[in-house]
This record gives sequence, C-alpha cells and structure tokens, in this order.
Amino acid sequence: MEQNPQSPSDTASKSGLRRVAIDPVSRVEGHGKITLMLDAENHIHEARFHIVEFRGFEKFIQGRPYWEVPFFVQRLCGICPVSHQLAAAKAVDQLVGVENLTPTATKLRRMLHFGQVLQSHALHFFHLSSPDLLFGFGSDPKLRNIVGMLEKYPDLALKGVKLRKYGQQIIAAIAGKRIHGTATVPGGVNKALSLAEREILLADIDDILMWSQDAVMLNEQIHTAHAEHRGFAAINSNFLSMIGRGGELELYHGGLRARRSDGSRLFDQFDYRGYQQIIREEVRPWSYMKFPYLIELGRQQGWYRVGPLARVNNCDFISTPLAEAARKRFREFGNGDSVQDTLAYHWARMIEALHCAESIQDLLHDPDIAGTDLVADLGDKRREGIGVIEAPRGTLFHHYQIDEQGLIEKANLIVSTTSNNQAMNESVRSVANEYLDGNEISEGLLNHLEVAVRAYDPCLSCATHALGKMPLQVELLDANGTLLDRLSKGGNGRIERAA
Amino acid sequence: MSPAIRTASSEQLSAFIANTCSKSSHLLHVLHELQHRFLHISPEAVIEVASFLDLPPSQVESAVEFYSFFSTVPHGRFDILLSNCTSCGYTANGQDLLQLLCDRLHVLTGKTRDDGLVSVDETSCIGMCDHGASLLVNGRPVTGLDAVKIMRIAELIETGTPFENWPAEWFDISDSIRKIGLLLSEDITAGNGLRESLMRGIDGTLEEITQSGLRGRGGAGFSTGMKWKFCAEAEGSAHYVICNADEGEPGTFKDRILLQSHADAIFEGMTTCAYAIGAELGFLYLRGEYRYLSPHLEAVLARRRVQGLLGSSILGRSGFNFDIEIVVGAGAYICGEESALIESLEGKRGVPRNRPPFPVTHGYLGQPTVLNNVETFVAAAHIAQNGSAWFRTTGTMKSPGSKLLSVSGDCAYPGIYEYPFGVSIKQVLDDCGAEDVQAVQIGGPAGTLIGRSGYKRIIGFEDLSTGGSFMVFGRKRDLLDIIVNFSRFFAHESCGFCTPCRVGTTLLKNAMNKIAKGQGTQYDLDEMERIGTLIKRRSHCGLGQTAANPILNGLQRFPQIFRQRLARGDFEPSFDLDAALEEARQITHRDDAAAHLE
Amino acid sequence: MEAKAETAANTINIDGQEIPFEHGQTIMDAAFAAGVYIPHLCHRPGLTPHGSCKLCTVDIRNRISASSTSDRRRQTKFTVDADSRSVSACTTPAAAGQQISSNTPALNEVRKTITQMLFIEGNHLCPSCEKSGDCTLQAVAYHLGMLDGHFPQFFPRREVDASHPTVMLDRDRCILCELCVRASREVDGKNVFAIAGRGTAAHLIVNSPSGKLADSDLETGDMAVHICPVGAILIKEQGYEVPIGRRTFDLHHLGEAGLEKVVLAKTVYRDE
Amino acid sequence: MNKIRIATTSLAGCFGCHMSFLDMDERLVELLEHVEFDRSPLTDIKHCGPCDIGLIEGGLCNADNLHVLREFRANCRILIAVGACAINGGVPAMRNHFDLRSCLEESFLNGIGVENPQIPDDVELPLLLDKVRPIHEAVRIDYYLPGCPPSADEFLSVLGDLLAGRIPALPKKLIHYD
Repeated sequence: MEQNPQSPSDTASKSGLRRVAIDPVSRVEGHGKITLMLDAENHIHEARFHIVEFRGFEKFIQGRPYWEVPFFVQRLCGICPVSHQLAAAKAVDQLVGVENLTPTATKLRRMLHFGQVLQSHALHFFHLSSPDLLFGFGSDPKLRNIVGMLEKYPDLALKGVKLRKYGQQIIAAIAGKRIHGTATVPGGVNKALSLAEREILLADIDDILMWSQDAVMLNEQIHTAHAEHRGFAAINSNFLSMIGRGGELELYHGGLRARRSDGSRLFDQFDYRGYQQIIREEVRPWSYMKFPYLIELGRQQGWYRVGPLARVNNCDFISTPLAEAARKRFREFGNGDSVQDTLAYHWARMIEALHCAESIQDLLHDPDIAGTDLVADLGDKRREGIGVIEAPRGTLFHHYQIDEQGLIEKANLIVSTTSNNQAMNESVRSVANEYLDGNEISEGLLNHLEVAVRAYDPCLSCATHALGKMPLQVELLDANGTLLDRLSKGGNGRIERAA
Repeated sequence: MSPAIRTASSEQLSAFIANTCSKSSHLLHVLHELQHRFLHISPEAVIEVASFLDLPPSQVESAVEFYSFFSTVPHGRFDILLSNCTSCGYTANGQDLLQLLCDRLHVLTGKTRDDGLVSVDETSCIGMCDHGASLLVNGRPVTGLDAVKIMRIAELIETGTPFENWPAEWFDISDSIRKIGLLLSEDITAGNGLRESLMRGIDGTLEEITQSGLRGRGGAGFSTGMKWKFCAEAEGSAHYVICNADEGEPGTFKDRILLQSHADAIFEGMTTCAYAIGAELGFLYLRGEYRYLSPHLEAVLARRRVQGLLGSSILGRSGFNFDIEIVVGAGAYICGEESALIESLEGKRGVPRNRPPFPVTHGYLGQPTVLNNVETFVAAAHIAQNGSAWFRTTGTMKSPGSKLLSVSGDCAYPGIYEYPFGVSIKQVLDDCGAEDVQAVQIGGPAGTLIGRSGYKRIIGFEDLSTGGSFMVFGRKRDLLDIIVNFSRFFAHESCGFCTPCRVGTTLLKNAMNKIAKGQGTQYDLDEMERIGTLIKRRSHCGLGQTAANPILNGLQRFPQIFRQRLARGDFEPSFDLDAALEEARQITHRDDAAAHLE
Repeated sequence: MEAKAETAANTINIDGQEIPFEHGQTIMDAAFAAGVYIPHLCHRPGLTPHGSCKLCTVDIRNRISASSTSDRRRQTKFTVDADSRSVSACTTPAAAGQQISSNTPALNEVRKTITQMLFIEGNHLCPSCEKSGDCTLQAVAYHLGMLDGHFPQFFPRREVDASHPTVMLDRDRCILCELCVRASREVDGKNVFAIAGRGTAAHLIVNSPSGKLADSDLETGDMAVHICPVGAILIKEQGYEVPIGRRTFDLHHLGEAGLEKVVLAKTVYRDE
Repeated sequence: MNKIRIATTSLAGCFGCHMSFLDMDERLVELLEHVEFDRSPLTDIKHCGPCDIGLIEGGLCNADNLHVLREFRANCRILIAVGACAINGGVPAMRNHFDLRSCLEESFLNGIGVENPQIPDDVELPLLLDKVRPIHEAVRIDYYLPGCPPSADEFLSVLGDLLAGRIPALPKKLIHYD
C-alpha cells in the first residue's frame, strides 16, 4: 500500500483556490480549526488541521528545579496528568541515577498508569465517542452526547461512568487525589498502598472486568457490522509504539517499535533515550503544533500514528488473557495485517481498557503492591533524562537537561497528539474529499469531519489543552474571500445554513 | 564638571573607597561619593565598601537599592533628574519638558544614552516649588525651566560644557520670602539663645520651651517641651539630637529657606536641646535634593565652632560638649518619618520602626533621642532668646506661635509666608494672588484637598495641621491629573515594609491610571475607596496612613472629576486588550482585523 | 508608663474573653498563651516581632490612657474611628484593660484583603508548588475563606537562586516577612538574608560577596532554612514526599494549639 | 420544572476542571435531572446561548480566549471562574516570566529536533497575549471555585446552592488551591 502523499504546499492560499474554514473545530473547544483549500474542480488541494493554542512550556520550565517537574508538567493535561507525571518521573529517575525502582514502587507506578489509561479510555469512548457510534454520525446533535446516552442507553452509559470512576479511584489511592495528585518522587513513590485501600479496590474489580469485556464486544460489533466505518477517514500510515521485551503490548516501559504502512518493521526494541536519532519535528507556519516524522523515512513519508491503534497493531501479543483473546479477533479482522481503519481506534482502545482492568486485578493480588519499600537508593547525578511512556493517546516523550544546580536548562516534549498531527490532517483530507459535494457544504461533511478527528483524540489537551465536541462552523469562500456558503450550529445545537 | 574615568580598576576603586571612608565613615556619604565619581555603584564597590566600613555586604547592597539617587547601572556624565511635582514638576506649565529634553537628547527616560554622556529621569518633588519647573543636574538644582531653557541645557550637554561655563544665574536659588512674621522678622544673634538657656538652667530651659506651647512643626504637633523632657528623663549611654531636614512633602520648601538663610537659628535650637537633654552629638539629616546646601551649612558649623558655640565647653560651660554632623539623604520620602530617618542615619534602608518604643527612649543607636523639624528648632532658638511669653503673643490657644507656609501652584506670588496660627485659607489665597481657585492642597499629597467650601478653615493644630505645603490649583488644572500624580508619588515612595502600603499604593496608582485613561468604571471607584480606607487604617506608618488621602478626599469632595472620566458599562478590563497583542503582532508581522482586540 | 496598670487586674479583653498577660508581653503573646488565634504570617514566637504583614491587625477600643509618649497624636491623627485604633497584635504591648476586637467579620475581611494583596504581588502558583499543603500563606488564606486573588496580578519576574548545594531560594513566593532574616541573625547567629529595594521592588537578598546562597555561610540545619512560611526557601532535591492527605494543613487547621511547632518541624530529611 | 441551563468552556486550561466535574460520577445522573447543558465539551453546541450559569476553566492566553469569555459573559446570568488557571493564570502563567518572543523561539526555532524553524504566523492562528491573565481581569466574575482542579464536591456544593436559590457558600474544608 502507498503512503498518502504529503500535502503539497504549506504556503498561504494560492490564487484560484477556495478556502473552507471550520472554526472552531468542536470537541477541540476553540483550540483547533480546519481549513480546506479547493481547486477549481472542487478537489481538495490542501487540508489543514490547525492547532491554535500555544503554551511555551519548553521555555517557561527553564530555571525550574528538576524535582518539581513531574507536578508542573502534569498540568499540561487534566485528562492524562498521570502519564505526564510518570514520563517526567522516569526522566527524573535518570537525573538522580536510579536504574531500577523497588518492586513495590514499580508496581505502584504501573498500577497508577493502568488506572490512568482505564479512566481516559472510558472517558474517550463512553463520554465522547459512543454517542456518534450508537446514535449515528448524522443523528440529532441534541441527543448526541453523554446526556443523551444516559437517557437512551442508561445501563451502558452508567457502566462507562463507573469504569472511569474506578480508574480515577486507583489514581486517588496512589496519588492522593484523582486529578493532579502527587505520587512520584525521584527514584520511587511517596505513598504505600494500605491494605484497606487495596480491599476497597478489590471489591469492584470483577464488575470492572466484566464491563470492560462488554465494551470490547460492543466496539467489535459496531466496527465489524458497519461497512462504512471501515473505509472512513481511511489512510495508510506508519505506526509507532512502545513494546515489551517479549513483543507484548506495553504501556509503561519498554523499547520502541515502528512499522511501515505495509506492516514491515522499521526498527524494534529501540532504546527511547535515543529518540533524537529517529524523530524530528517540522514546524509549519499555520499550526502551533509541530509535525513529527521518522527520520529514516523522511519528511514526506515519515509521519506516523500512535495510540491504541498503533499499539494493538504493533504488539505481538497481550500479556493478559482476555485482552489477548480480543486482540486476536482484532487481528483476524485485519486478516493478519495491520488494521488501518481510523475508527478501529475505538476498538483497540477498549481492548487496552480490558488489559488495564486485568492488569490491575493481577497487581492488586500481588504481595509487592502493599509493600513499604518505596524509594530506591539514589546514584550519581546526571545532567540529562529522557522519559517515555505510552499515554492513553500514544507515545509520550519527555526530555530534560539540567544545569549543575539542578535547574532545567532545556526541555522537549513530544506529546501523543503531536505524533498524530499529520495523520489527523490526512484523515481530515480523506473525509473532505469524500463528503464535499460541489459548492455546498453538506451537513454530512461537518459531522464526519468531527468524527474523524475524534477517533484519534477528542482531547487535544496534551498538545492544545482542549477537549470537547466540535461546535462547527464551516465557511466556503472563494479565492477573494467572498462567502459562498456557511453552515453553523446554533445555540440549540441545530445546524443552520446562513442566508 | 564630570570626572572622566567611569570604569575603575579594582586598585583604583579600593583606593578611592579607602580615601572616602577616611573622610566620612557614614555609609550614605561613601555611597554618594561613589555614585558621583563612578556614576553608579558596582557590585565590586559594594563589597569593597562593606569591607572598609565593616558592614555586611547585604546592608550596603540594600541601601544602594533603596535610595533613588544611587544606582547599580551607570548613569550619564550629565545625570539629569526632573522633578515630577505638581508645582515644580516638568509638566507644571502645561508642557511636557521631560519629553522635550529626552527627544532633544535622543535618550529614553530612565536610561543612559549609549555614549554615556547623559541620562534623564524623573524624581519626586525637589523642593523648588516657588521657582517653577526644576531639575537636578548632577545634584544641583536648575529652576525656572521652560522650553527655551530646556533646549539650551540640551545644547550645553551635547557640547559637553562643564558646569562652570553654564549661566551662573541658573544656579541661584533666591529665598522668595513673601511675608514675614514672628520668626522671620528678626534674626537670631548667634549664641544669644544659648546664653539665656544657660542662665535658665536645664530645668528652666525645659520649662520655658514647654511653657511656650511650641508644638512640632512637621505637622504632628507633639509638644516640643514634653518631648525634650521625656528624652532628658530617659536613661541611656548617650543622648542625641536630630534635626529633620528631610522635607520631602511635595510642595514644601520652607526648610530650604531656613537652611539657606537661618542656619544659625537651627543650630542654636539644636544646641539648646542638647543642653537640655544632655546630648553630645547631633545630626542634621539633610535631604539629598538639598545636598547643594551642604557646604554652606558646614561653613556655619565651622564658624560656630570657632565662636565656641559648638565643641567642648560651649560658651565656657564646663561639661557642655556638643557637636553637629550633617548627613545627606539620597532620595527617599519615607526618611522624613522619624524612625525611618533614624534607620537611614544608622546606614540602613529607611524603614519605619515599630513604636513603641519611641525615639525619645530608643532612638539613634537605641539611645534617647530628640528628633525635631527644622522649623521647630528655629522656633526653639527664638523662644530661648526671647522667652515663652513673647512666643505666645501670637497664634491661637492651641497653636501658639507662627507657621511658615510654602505657597506654590497657581498664584501670582509663590513663596514663603509666615502667618500666626489661625490664619484662614482664604486669607492666604488673597495674599498670594490666587484667582479663580479650584482647590487647595494643604500639607502636600499626604494632607488634605480642600474645595471652596473649606476656605474659611484655619491653619492650626485644632483644624488643619500641616508641615507647611500649600498648593493652589486653579480652574484650568485637571484635578484628576493631580490625584494621579499624587498616587504615583506614594507608590514610588512606599518603603515596602508593610503589606497594605506596599501593595495598596500600587493598586491605587494603577486604578487611578485606569480612570485617567477613561477605562475606569464605578467598580474601580468602589475598589479605590475600599483599598484606600484599608491602607489608611492598617498601614504601618504615616506614609501609608496618608497615601490614600488624595483619592479619598477627591472621591468625597470632587466626585465629578472621577465620574466624568468613567467608561460606560459596569466593568472594564484591568489591562489594555489591544496593547496586550502588540508583541505578538510584531513577532508575526500581522495587522489583520483578527490581530486586534477592542 | 505601664506602672499604673500593675494595680488593676492584668488582663486584656479579646472579643469578650478576658485574657491574662504578663508584663512585657504583646497582645499576640498573651493571645497565644491563652490559645486564642490571631492570624499572622511574619510572626514567630521567639523572634523579634516585626509587624510587617499586618495580618494580625486588631482594633483597640477605649484604651486606658497610660501611654503619653511622643507620637501618640500622630498615631491617632489618621484614625478614622476615634473610638478605636488599629494596631498590630504582634508588636503592641498588652496593657491592662485593653478592649480588643480580633475575630470579627470586618477584621477578617481586612485580613483576607491583605492576604489577597500578598498573593497577587508575587507568583503564588499553588498547584505545582511543593509547599502546597504545608504553606502558611495558603493556610491563612483557607482560614480566611479566600477564594481568589481579587486584584489584578502583578506577575513580577524574580530570580531563583539554586547555587547552594542543599538550599534553594525561589523569590517568586517570597512575602517579605523577614522570618528568615531574623532567624538567621537572632537564632543562627549569622546574617544570611536581608531585604533590598523598596516598594513593590523590595526583594530578599543574600549576604555574600556574589549575592548567591552558595557563597553565604548558610547551612541545612539553620533555622533560617526551615522557617519560611511559604515555598521561598526550600531544601533542594526533595519535595512532594508527604502524600496529599497527610500534609500539615491536610490534617490541621491554623490556630490549633501547637500547630506552629508542627509547621516548624515539618521538613523531611531523606538522608538522615 | 424548568431545568437550570449550564454552559462550560476551557480557555487556557488543561481540562482538569472539566474532568473533575465528571468526577461526580453517578451523581451526574441526579444532577442531570435539574440541569441541562448548553455549549460545553459534553455537547455539540458551538455558541453559548442564554444560560443560567457559565463555568469557565483556564485563563486568557490568546485573542480567541477573550472572544469566548465575552460570549459567555454576555449570555450567562452567573459566571463562575473555575480552578487555579481561571482565577490567577495558574501554571500557564509561568510563561509570564519570559517575553512571548523567547517562548515562541524556544518552541519553534531553538527546540530539540526542530525542522524548518519558523514562528507560526498564519492568519488562521489567534494571536497570543503578552501575558497569561486571570479571567476576572477581563470580565466581571460572579463566583470563584478554587482548586487545581476544584473537587467534584465543590462543584456539587456550589451548584446545589444555586439550584436551591441560595448564595453559594463553600465550606472551608472544601477550599484548596492545589
């Protein structure tokens, strides 16, 4: 299969092109917007998914002490704060010369992360995406939200709420609170799990497992039953993810594996501390979010996808039985090849959620989890630390250099959504090509563009700090900027065409 | 004028500091010399001075950073400070002379020109209010500024013309005494008051001063006799007399005249006090803006030493030993507060102390200290010479004697007016040729703003007590601008010790700026009143306790000047929205409609 | 001056409660001994009272005319309400018969406003600060029910000094209480800290040739290192070690008896 | 009974406050009997219509933030600043220690692994404010809900008061800034 070609031009609008602006993209809450450039035949010339938010993190972290970093950076994202905290903590461990944590600390951090991924995946599917999938892309937007879900499918929606709750409870037990807690210290963790806390968590784990399985089944059914889901926003991409030592799905620690779009391996078990050798980030003038690519494949062809779809495609197996069985069915669906369907993200996501639930169960029964040996002996200081983790939405890189006083000199973050940047642009283009019909912006275009971006990451929070359904306004302008057509959603949620 | 060497080797620096310290070990003096010689005080100099004076480096550094007249970055060889007072300031005649000078010299306010020739900045009132717009060039006042003179000054600077070749008359500061009374009508004969006091004896002298009803002329009005008595009774290893010549209240300049033309009376009063309380050392703390008067004052002191009026066995009285040192401040209004002045005298930041204990028991170096205003010592000297009954022939029951008023602003005859206490505002206005008056500011920014209905009020401790500042604002003045000016003054001069004043004065300044720009609403007025009331009541010292007066008085007595500037609506942002995008516009070279905010 | 008071019962009255005092005690001392909490930030028993934060501001009504020292008039001159005057409890000597208001809605509102001023003049970003949960400024704000900084933020740019091997100075959080200044001078017998500049430019400086902590004689065990009520002076390379839920003010409220000591002893030493 | 209409949004925030809102878990169902959502991350509504309550997370960091904030102020009877960023700028306000230009240059010119260095300047991008600011500096705010994020209990407490027609009063034990 061919990699989709790079958008031909990053320059501003060219003569003879028409501009279609979707501003703001919703569920990205005003932080993202889409513009399409059309040629005379109404073919998509360019599709741009702009990230309009900028924080300046790499600068303003300079001069801060390294031990503060994990708690500082988790404020980048309130949806996956734990992933940021842990990625930074892994970098900090290197700064203080710790290679191996104590068994208890390792397992508490892992369980913390499983809680994070579980709650985030539950949120992503049940709260934000399931309304599209269950009510249909073109359904009444008034109904198409979690409130509608709670009315129409109360049992299912409530299960989603409780799955998320359980993940949050895991986090609270280890990090002191659900959002933006503190768990890590250099070389370990700050709190042991009490037996009482373990008992409380054990009480619900069976239900959690059951509901997670249900969620996998539901997604499997939806995806396999709807032919139109398969080719939706279809692109062929490379995949990047972390991988366990044995090739298993790994969310916390391992080497990097990349597959080309044809399924062949580009590299495997790559030590992530050398990430600069494999990834560069391109700046384009129309987005505050950079465009990473794999150096070996070059700027044009090197873009890739990360996240659940990449991980489940990339791994050889999953270490927990129920999730492994689900993975096999997923694999069968792809006839043994990587599944490139963009909407299969949701299916892969729920397989991972199941894996998290199983892993949490295992860890809760592990005697080490209630241990009290929390901090490893610190070794020699180092000036550079690189922590990588599989955040819910994909591979997350944290890179810090410190001065001799312990203050940050240089920082670099490649957050999950950034890695998907080009892929989202490509999917947007694919959808636009398919659903744009002449001079008129159809309601279908609006909805489908939303659904495409949402598959990757309705939460652009890590990169843009945003979440939410897309309140859309699409404008069709000619090359002179004259408005040809406009569709918008009003305060009542209804889509209206401008006069 | 300006010395050529601006950078010094460490040997040069060291030698200079050693030499300076040997002449006067007072920290402020050493810092003045360094600033003058090297145009700034470098970190190396701080360490060196600390080592010579055996002080912690932090104490030297904190002093350098506290006083306006010291700087850590080099100033120009011509270092110009324009007063921003409403009477002697650079906009006093309706034209922005600061901007004119900066434009002419191609220099930014507060910055030193790249070639190091000149730096221009503004400073709080320099006490030249009877002479119109004024500036300090390397510490020396030039008055009566107008556009023509500014142009001429710029020319002299550009050509590097030394001071000696500047028009000599520019540096003449005449006394402009408009009305003489009890004190100014006769000069004291050096030593006469002292001789009388020696005859009265210590108790007799204390009694005479107490009987006179003399009250402190700084505005607080405590009985001078009682203060001296408490100090005399207080136990300590030494007693001290301090003359507060740090008249920093904008609009006041009467001490300048006394220092220039009645120094004998001041020193006579101080020496009388020394006799009464048993002090052997006294200080005259001269504000940095009056540093140019220092040679004259030193000369008077030298003469008095020769005359046997200072030194050992004064007037032959064995055991009566007393001398006076002059210490020059460095641009800090707060040092007019007595305990802050004492801190400054001790070589520290001028931060007011906690009271009690009061200076009469724990003053300079923790010892009993009398600290009085210049005018108080002058009055004391006259009382010593002429007796308390003479003094009580004028003034009111509660406020015996006379008061020197520094009249400035929109009047035909600005200058010094000495009145018996009890004089009405109206009388003063009539005498100084003020017509079409909008308001009068009594006691400077820290005092009170009075409109027409208050003109029958009188000067005196029973009604309007004042240090002497009397500023007249005519109809054409924008009163709101005056209040903006005053609020900036307090934010600039707050010492930063206590929270309400440190933060509150800046909040008030910002709120006033917002109102003046037409971006304020009733919300901001309510806020100012609330903050103002709080800092007035909860601040540590007199500065904070009076800093909100201009705004509170204004809101109460001239509400219309605020209201007419208010924006519509009930709320306006605290910052300028469009200006907040300017940096981004420059970086992206954008100027499209979306690149602006209203 | 206090001699007359000796004859009367040596009590002061705070919010209706009679509280005994000993000669030489301040209002704060007497209140503290009686277990009456008056909010404060710049005060710590054992150090010279400072009176700068003004959190302990109280009103005294109908003061017995005992004092006759020089500047009483100056004090009262600016007082709005002639029947009462505002003083700092930490610096004002207790005097028999003082009728004191402290824990009143009006005074607590004043204190809240002052606390808001402290928050907005610095960069107090509690979320990522390692002192969160152990910070007295934060706890005072909780105590006073402060929900926001109210005023426009100053957002000053201030320097971090991490030159010292074990101690760090983050001036963003400094509230100029000078507890470290006094602790260093009066307890540690050193003179490591001072305040320089004036007004809102006032800032903490270090007494060393370079102005850096590394060149001072500060040591980890100094009281000056541990007395900071906010996160301005920190032990380096530790923090966040006490889990959320077990930090000082997760477990205690300001004003509890003995809490001051808890705060002082809080710091965790890993290498001990 | 008419439901209370609520709109929510995030400006320069991390969505942690929205997540914390969802942390009321099953209690959300009960709340939904009394409230309905206008513009919010939970709905597909683009522009805020007339509402009873607006909840704003995050501070102001660019021009778009201000437009959204004004829309909320214009449409919401009660506007509540939610969380540290809305209240004092929060962690994003740490960029105020630096000039905007140096922040942009670090990310897009001098960063590790940056290709094609340039500062994004497309007209599609909203311009950044020189400083990140609390929202009360731009519009009038009615109530403040501190915390990073405020707990679900805080949301319920305040909404409970408002639903009952009381002036919201946060129990002191719920006040926290971290």
